[in-house]
Amino acid sequence: MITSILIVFTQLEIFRKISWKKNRFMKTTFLLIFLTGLSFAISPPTDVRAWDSPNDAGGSINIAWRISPDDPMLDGYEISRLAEGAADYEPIGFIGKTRNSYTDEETRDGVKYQYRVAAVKDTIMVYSEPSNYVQSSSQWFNTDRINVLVFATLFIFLILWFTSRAKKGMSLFIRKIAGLDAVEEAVGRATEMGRPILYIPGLSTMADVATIAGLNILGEVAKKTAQYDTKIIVPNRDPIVYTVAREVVKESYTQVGRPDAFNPDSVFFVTDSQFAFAAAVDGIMTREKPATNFFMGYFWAESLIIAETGASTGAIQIAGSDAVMQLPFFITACDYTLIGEELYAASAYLSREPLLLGALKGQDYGKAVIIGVLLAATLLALIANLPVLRLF
Amino acid sequence: MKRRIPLAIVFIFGVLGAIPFLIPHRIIQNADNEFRSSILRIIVAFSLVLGVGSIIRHHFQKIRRKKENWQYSYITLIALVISAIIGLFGGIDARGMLPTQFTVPFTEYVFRFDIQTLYTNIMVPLAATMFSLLAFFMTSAAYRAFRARNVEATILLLSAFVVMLAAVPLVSSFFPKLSAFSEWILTVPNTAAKRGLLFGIALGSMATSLKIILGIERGWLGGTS
Amino acid sequence: MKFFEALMKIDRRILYLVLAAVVIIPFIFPFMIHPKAMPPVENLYNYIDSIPQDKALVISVDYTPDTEPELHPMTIALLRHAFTRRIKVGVLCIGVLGLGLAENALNQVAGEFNQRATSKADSIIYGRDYVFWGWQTPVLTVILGMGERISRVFTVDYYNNQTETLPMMKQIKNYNNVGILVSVSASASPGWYITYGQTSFGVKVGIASTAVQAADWYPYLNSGQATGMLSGMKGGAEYEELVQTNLGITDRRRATEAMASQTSAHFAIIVFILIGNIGYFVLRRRKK
Amino acid sequence: MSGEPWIWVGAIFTLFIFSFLYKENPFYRFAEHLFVGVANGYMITFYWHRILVPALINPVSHGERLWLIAVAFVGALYFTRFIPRISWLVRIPIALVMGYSSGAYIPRGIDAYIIEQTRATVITRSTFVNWQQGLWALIILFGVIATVSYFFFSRERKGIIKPLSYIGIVFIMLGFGASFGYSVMARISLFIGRIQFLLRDWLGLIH
Repeated sequence: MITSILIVFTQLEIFRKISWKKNRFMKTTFLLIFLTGLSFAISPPTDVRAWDSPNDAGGSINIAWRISPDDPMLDGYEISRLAEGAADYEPIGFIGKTRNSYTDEETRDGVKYQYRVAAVKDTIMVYSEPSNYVQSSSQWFNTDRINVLVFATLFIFLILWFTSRAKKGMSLFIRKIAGLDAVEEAVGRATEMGRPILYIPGLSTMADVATIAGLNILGEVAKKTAQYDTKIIVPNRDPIVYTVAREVVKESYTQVGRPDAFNPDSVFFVTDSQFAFAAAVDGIMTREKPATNFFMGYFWAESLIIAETGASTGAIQIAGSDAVMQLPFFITACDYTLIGEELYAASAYLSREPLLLGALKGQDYGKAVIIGVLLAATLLALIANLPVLRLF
Repeated sequence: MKRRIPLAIVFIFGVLGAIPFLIPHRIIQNADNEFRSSILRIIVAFSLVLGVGSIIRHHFQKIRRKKENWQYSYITLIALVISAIIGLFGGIDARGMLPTQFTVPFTEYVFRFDIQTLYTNIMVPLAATMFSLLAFFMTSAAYRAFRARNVEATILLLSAFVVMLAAVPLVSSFFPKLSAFSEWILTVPNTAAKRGLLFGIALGSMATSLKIILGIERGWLGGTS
Repeated sequence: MKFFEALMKIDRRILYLVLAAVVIIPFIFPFMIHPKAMPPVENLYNYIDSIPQDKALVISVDYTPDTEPELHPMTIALLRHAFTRRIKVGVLCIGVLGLGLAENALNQVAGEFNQRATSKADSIIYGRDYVFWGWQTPVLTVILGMGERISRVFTVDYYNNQTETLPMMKQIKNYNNVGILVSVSASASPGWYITYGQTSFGVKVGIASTAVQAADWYPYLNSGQATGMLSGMKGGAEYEELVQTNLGITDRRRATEAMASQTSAHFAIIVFILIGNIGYFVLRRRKK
Repeated sequence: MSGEPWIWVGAIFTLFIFSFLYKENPFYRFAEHLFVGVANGYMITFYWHRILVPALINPVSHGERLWLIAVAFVGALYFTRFIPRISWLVRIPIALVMGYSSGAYIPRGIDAYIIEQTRATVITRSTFVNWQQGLWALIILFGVIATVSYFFFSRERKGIIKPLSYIGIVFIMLGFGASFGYSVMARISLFIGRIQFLLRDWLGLIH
């Protein structure tokens, strides 16, 4: 490397002495020697190797090489390819210096290719040794995604195992949800004060898991209002949810043996417009002055209006939602809030419905697996310094 | 029969949806691409029928049964028909068959009513203002409802105070310490809490997707009869 | 105690008037605030600044008129940044209601540049410097399709040109030619780009989100799945500040303009929460 | 004061919606119903021009890919929703779309939400590039475990789970507080945006 710099330096010195005007012929020949001299100075990249890109749909080959020792002086590298049976190498790509890999994405599967990489400086190109022969092909399984397959099969097994056990009627333990004591106490308070209970099963449709959970809890609350003969008000925003809610309340009243006490007008459809519904509920709250408000289901930004008016009427408010965006308002404006999955757990706990129980248990064990993996991987990484992150 | 066919379809296409992620082979990838760009796209386009259809039916019923505020349903139906005609025949960039502008006589003012003008001058003001009402509801809720009524609500309000103060540019330029603390709350405890919630939500939605494919969850069947 | 009673009984509409006044006054006596960029904003700015010439910045306009005031200034700032740096821009919408806003933003910023442009080289030409792919549905077809070939998902662009024929599309074929995809969103669309686009094709995703959702995206910033984020109007103002100080763009900055009102409104809300809570504790102690 | 009539239309509608603040009234109801109408007209336009025409009508009218007609037939089954006797047929297109979307979600959801997020939480020696980075990573790991254990329903809250889930709720409240603090700014900026429209574009008081 140093010798090449010395050669260049001396040539520059001589070149400077010959003034350009006087001797044009001498100057041009000297320039040529000077430039070719430079090419001796560049050494090509070495150890060029090529292999079929893994886990792909074929049609692409990876090439890698060790960069030329003169890399800082170079403009970059040009990659050229010799197809089986082709006459000569054809350039396929150019890449900046310091880079030592390239992907050729226009290969035809089944054709043998050979590559070579040229170190490039202005017009000078110095080619490397040709690489090994290689063919591109497409794979039937993506080995990078084994971890996804492992977790998926594990999770499917957990869900199926617990759902089938729940269906067979085997008892699946779920701890009591703290929020449900608050429900018991809130209904009792309304009965003492002889004032109605307001229950909103969310503003979403039947397809929403939170609405189904909200209706399950409505069934339980309706049983209590039937026993204590307390008035219940259930405004709805979705026509289908309205019809289901009315069935749920009617069913609860008959289950408790008080079918006559069920007043069909207590469950009604208001409007499907978000803010008009909120305004209508505000009207009910200020007129009827319910002692307890329940908001169980999925809510959007109108939750702000409803929770605010309820708080100002002095009612006890219990909310439950998986609408993460609205939970902060419920938490500050309501006396008790079921957060996200607590809503599903509460409805599974109350309804004992095998479908809900099975899924909930499956997810619980899924969480246990995640915590287990987190702790195990961290311990292995810290103590034994194993390259744990390659697992993910 | 009314149940078995839909459940079979949901299972088959559930598996077809999952496989391409694990099998990169060209045949599977081409089939998946073709399915997505032609079959899925056309069927989902037709699903608009469900949305628009149920709105039209809802407002028709409101008019027929003279429910409360039924007169306003006329406005929705008329607006829908007119804007659809302007859009369908006037074309997206007003190059359609139907002319969507005219020059007011005796002036050179060109009154345009193509779909983009309707969008910018009717939909934007209405929707943006509807949501800006929230600023007012937030203000009155701040005064009347946001109470530190228990330990959890107190922690929430304290954390909210720090982030709220730091979100105000004036404060964060005078108190860089405060905005650094707010950034810390967002990048450390908030990340931990939201990641923990994310695991729960992800497992929940995956369990739901799984139950739909395996035919355990049939709510979506009943809901449509 | 009378004072506390009155304090607790302020009518809702008085509060509304106070908020309206507190927001309008700073517009009458404007004082410009120059917000200092937070790390997520700076990361996004620096990454976009480093996009090589052969890659494009893709902006997914995933918001509707509902949140236009908060997110539109971000789209405008991103476009100004890309056009100044001569970075190719592709714009699409996941939701149909975002199309009109995307078109307004592109017309406005292209107009700003073409007014100042002197030659064909430094003006912004449709098809060469930017393409408006428009909207397609469903989400899966769009996000997964763009990993294979963008012009197959958007066979025609917003203006009904054949996408293949546009000069820029010769170079921008799929996610491999995308420097970063910024989802300007009021919904979960950044999550979809990460779940579908990044897992299958490794595309870099940037987030420009409403402040309501900003806190929920921090786990993705921490895990590196998201490369920077603008959150809320303050994030927009910070990006406008970076665009102005680094690139000398002096066109109107809607987000920064609102910072004064933002400041006064925040103080009003904090005062209301304090009054509310003080009153609450005084009355509770008296009840005991 | 703006001379453009459309700006006046926008301003009047803005005031109609703001009238809701006083109380729900006919102006607000008119504006809201108008919005639902125009929004649906806008959607019909784009579904037709940008999806059905390029993806279905153009190819079929040119005689290519005639099997698309069968696909269109399956899509048309959505219409049966409004014909009582055969309304169950609507389940076929719904099943197809819902099945494929659920299937496509599961593996990618696992990769993006479970595996990537777990990888980002695991602590290795390289995390301790400086003590601060390491400490924050430890707090995040501990916070994630505490938050997840709060939502654990298969065990009574006894033993280790009791303190863990209590710390979990503290983390959750810090997280919600952060969202709450930011959302105040979000709601305010929407109102500021409308004031900018009214004062500048309509009244021209500010420029």
